Amino acid sequence: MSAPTASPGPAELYRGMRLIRVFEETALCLVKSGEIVGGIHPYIGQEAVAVGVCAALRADDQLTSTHRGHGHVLAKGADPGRMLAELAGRENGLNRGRGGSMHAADLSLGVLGANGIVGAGAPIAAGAAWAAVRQGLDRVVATFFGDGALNQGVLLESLNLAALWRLPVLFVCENNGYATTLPVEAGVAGSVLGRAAAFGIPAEAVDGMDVEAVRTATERAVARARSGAGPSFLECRTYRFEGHHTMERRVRVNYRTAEEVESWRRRDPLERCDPGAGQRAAIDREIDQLMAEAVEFALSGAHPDPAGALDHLYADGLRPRAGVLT
Amino acid sequence: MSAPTASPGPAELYRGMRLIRVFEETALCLVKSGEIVGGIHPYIGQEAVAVGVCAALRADDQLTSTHRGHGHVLAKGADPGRMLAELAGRENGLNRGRGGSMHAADLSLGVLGANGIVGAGAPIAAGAAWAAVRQGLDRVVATFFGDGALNQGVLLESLNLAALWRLPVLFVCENNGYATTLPVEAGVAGSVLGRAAAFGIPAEAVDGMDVEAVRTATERAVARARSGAGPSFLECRTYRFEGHHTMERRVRVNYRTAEEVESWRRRDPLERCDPGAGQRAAIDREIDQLMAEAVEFALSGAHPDPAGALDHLYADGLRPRAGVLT
Amino acid sequence: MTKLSYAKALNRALADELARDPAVCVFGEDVGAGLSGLTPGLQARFGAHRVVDTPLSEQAFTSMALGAALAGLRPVVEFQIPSLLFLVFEQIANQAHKTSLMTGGQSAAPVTYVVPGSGSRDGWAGQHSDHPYSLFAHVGVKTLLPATPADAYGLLVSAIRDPDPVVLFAPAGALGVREDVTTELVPVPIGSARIHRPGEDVTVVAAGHLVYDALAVAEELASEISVEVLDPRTVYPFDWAALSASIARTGRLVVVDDSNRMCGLGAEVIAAVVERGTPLRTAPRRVTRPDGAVLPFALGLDRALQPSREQLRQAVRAAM
Amino acid sequence: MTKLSYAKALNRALADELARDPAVCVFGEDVGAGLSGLTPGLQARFGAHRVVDTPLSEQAFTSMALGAALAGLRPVVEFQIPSLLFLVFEQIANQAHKTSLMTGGQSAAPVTYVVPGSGSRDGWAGQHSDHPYSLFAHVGVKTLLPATPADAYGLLVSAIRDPDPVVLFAPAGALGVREDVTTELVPVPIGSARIHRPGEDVTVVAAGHLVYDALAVAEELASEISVEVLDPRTVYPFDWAALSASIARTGRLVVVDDSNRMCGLGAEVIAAVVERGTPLRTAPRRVTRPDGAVLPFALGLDRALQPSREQLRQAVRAAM
Ligand SMILES: Cc1ncc(C[n+]2csc(CCOP(=O)(O)OP(=O)(O)O)c2C)c(N)n1
Ligand SMILES: Cc1ncc(C[n+]2csc(CCOP(=O)(O)OP(=O)(O)O)c2C)c(N)n1
Ligand SMILES: [Mg+2]
Ligand SMILES: [Mg+2]
Repeated sequence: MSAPTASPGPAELYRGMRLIRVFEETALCLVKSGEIVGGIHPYIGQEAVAVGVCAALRADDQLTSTHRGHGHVLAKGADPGRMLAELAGRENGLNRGRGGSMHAADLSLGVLGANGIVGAGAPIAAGAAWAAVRQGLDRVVATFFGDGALNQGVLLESLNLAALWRLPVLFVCENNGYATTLPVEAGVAGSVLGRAAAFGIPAEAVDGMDVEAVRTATERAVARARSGAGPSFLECRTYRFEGHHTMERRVRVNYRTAEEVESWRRRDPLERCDPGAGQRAAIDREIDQLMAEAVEFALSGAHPDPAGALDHLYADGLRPRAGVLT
Repeated sequence: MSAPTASPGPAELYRGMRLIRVFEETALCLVKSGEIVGGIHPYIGQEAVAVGVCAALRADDQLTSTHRGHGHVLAKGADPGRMLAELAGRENGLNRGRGGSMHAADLSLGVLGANGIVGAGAPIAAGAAWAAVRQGLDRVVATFFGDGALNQGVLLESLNLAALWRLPVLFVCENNGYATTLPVEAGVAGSVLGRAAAFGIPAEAVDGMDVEAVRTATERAVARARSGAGPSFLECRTYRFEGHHTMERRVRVNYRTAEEVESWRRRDPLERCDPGAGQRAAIDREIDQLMAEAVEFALSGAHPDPAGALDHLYADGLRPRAGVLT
Repeated sequence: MTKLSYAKALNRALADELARDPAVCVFGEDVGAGLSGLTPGLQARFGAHRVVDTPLSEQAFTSMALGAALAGLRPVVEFQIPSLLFLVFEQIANQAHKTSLMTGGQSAAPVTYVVPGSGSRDGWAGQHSDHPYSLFAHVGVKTLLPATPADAYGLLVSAIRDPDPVVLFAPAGALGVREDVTTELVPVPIGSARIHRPGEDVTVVAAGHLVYDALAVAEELASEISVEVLDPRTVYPFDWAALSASIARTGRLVVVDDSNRMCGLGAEVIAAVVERGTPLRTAPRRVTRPDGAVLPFALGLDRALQPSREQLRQAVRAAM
Repeated sequence: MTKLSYAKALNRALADELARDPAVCVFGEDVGAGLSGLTPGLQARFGAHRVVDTPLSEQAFTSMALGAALAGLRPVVEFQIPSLLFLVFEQIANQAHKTSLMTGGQSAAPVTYVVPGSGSRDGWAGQHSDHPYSLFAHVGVKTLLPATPADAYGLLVSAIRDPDPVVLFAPAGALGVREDVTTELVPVPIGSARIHRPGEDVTVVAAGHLVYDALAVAEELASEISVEVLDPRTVYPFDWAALSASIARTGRLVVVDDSNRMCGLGAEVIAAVVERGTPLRTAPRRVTRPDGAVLPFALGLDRALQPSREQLRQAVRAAM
């Protein structure tokens, strides 16, 4: 079992958020330029959640992520170059270009996978946590999901099983106020916290724009899980500064007012985090450099050979029949 | 809209329970004799729930039922002869012998159907309730389900939607302590009531062995639903006196102690209901007579002609290809 | 002359039915905003009580549609992703589909399920690129796969009016197609195929967006081979009579099918023809996705697993 | 000489694997009590932490099994009813099946899903009588359908050891079969067929409980027609080589298949043979459930929709 990591200081927290921010801005450019096909669900605005949560995790802890998952994967330590290469569909991507934005995974870091189906990661996390207990590990598994996922049956079932079996799961609800265009009040009857509490899971709301607050709350939850006391639930109140998906730039929607977006932008988690005297500019430069290298790495990666399109379909190497007689 | 029915008195309540009891005892005999193929999930012990709830419903109210559904269907007014014929797979059965024990329906009475899949009736009830509102009817839809169903995602999703949209649904949880062999405490984290309350649904526990108590609680819930105030949730604490399914008589299981069964049998809802001076014997005789006729009706029914095996597969009369070239 | 896009045709069909029949209503995510292209403008026109924005509770609202249908309404349920049909397979295949038979004909379940954007969409990767029409055909749910704007209109109208559950797949690869609509838009009967191009040498069965590939290949090969392009339009029930008639003319059969190969529509078309002993001049062929295909994200890989024109061309040549 | 029942063979396979490999564990409803016949005695022997009684949350525990598999375990998930696979279609087809490819081979998903009692069970009616193996074959999940106790043992062992998701259907019609087990019980490789009875005139492909019907018909017809009975054992991946070899001998093909006709295994077997241009002396035939079949409750109706010996006999005769 790995030793508990020393808790990261404000500079590291800022650095983590800055990396995600610049990564996402870079990805947005690459979507525009066509290097990333299909678009992304940008994480911009929610950086404090991923970074705060992962700062309280150990290297051998695990997580499951979502359609809006870049932040989680990076915060758990994924290489930005390989991550970007994945988004660009290159052979040197995390998933060899087979997964893309919604399926980025790095099993070596405990990132069990993002997911294209809302709510689907929660039971996978619960299962990994169940396995950890059986294996005698004191590992914790975090599962990220949005406010929209709270209405998925499988997630509710997972809350029940995790509570019943006292699994070391950390349920991280990123309440950004909307499921695509649906306001949370139009989706969630009762309250977010009350829903988790009903299963007997300690539930706490935290300012999702404050990385320290998220980290601290997570630490409590992690300690609880590691001690064998079972799951916890964090509602991180946050906001996405961008549209639901890059596609949204092309359609007219007006489910949020300009004022609302503006008021949340004023609470930018990066602005509110003080990395320490004089550090901000240095970190920003460092990240810019890092991302420049990441772009270079990603875009110089080879496009996968179409002959390998069925690689890994079966883990035992079974080669299925092609779509035509061969 | 039909006029509110006069509230049935104790004799009628007793009569309703007695009908179910004798119906189920008869069905058990017919399972043994092979007239009913495949067995049943007996409702014996839970009669006060079906009868108490249905006593508070109007003729034009609707319900969805479960695998353990005979009581609900009878309490809503189904003809015991046609119901028994259905169980015996006869053409004169409620569903022309196409449904059987787990799928008995009588749309003319608002019985939208029993269901072989646990939890599956709840969203159907919610949908019917939604339709009623849109159609300007003040109809209420009750949905029965067991404690086990509380862990089905789709039921939890349905609680949310019903609450969110204030649907006139009455969620009737028949907590009989077990989902097959699983004790409710091993299945439900938190509490039954707390789970419903979390969605903002008023939830109340009621003695499910006391038909008057069930009826009274239901009347409150129905009044609320009819007034447009939305769904309610009743936890009826009850017990099944028989095994989960008649099959259980053939396998060795010991998830319940003899003492436990005995202690609940002492709370027999039929014993605890006083139909009024001297009425009991008269009603019992009447029911025996009724059931004798029902058996006669059922067993004299024709077995469906195999040539009609695909009847009603499509409501537009489409005749699918047979399983062999014709 | 009006140019009507496929997406707009669906939108118009739904609008017309909402206007015609007060029992029609719509459930789905972001249908108010009309994000998937099926519903723009409809909530504003018909109200949020008939065009209902739902939370992410696909299982519950799919079965709510069934409950509403039992109560006399005609709900249309929209899914943003084809694989969401996996999530509600229970609700469609085990509940709605079985209602009529199991109740002995007491109830019907007139629910229409629509996926605007089925099959691969560039860059949407493994969980957003399924084309599971053969699954629904297998269980026996009426399954529509229109190729053209006029057929999209006509089949959606028929689906909504049909007393049974119907799944309509609107392939992503066809959503942008535009068509001159000179004649009036009319309902298209469920279960009737259409010959897009008559030919004498070989029948190519193609549905959905693959119709365009079949037509392109037919055109390319026109000087050597006379290709008939038959579009079933309805995957289930299939128009076997039209297929027999076509093969009686051509004596050769190629199917192009965006399903996985194993137990897909392509297999059925071939089996249904040969089991009758229909004389064929050459072995029938199919062009499909591979067995068990999961579409990888990278575009070149994704394309490699979809039926291609090149494959179809070769199959047609091989069938000669 | 020991008589081993099919159900007991499954139970023994699971016990042996639990004993052999500490990573093996079991999730399911009432598995402690062993109600479905797969798990009797196992919880007492291996503990409630390895043989886990679950609440009725099929979706969650099916994906929990995936999560546990990603973490190194080898879960077996039991379902009491075949149609519960509809309820978890998302979790199997869209999550477990896609994991390996979508992660670029970083992860495997060694989960085994078992339905002890698939297909029709007398009197269990419409929602408990499905036999959806063709659905899983279509999406590409490894799909096993053993007919005999020894194969049930051997295939369940192989499924558990396999690095991919595998669905095993144990047909209700075979659960009671007993077999003399004289030789040692061994793993049976996934994807290898078995000839139960050699013959010269016609190949009958039959899987699961239908193997017994095929053998009975073969025996009945023995004086007129020499029937070879080929049991694929694995529906997907299918042993095409064994089928080709058989047909090379017999030149005739009949498939009996408990799927619905449309896009079922029967269609695939026929299509796969004829698309190769394999010379057949007569048209291939299939005996299946009807299109879109829902099994009605009354026994006579239920039986009328299942492939019968009489139908098979006629099909074999017609193929001569
Ligand atoms: C089960 C499911 N339903 C619908 C979708 C389509 N979809 C993708 S993201 C999304 C909204 C999710 O909202 P939320 O969970 O709040 O996450 P957020 O996008 O706000 O981060 C929807 C409807 C999906 N991917 N999965
Ligand atoms: C979704 C689903 N899972 C499993 C089953 C098999 N099954 C039938 S009844 C039952 C137990 C149901 O328990 P509960 O809801 O408490 O109802 P009760 O039988 O006690 O009336 C189970 C597991 C099923 N029919 N549906
Ligand atoms: Mg959100
Ligand atoms: Mg119960």
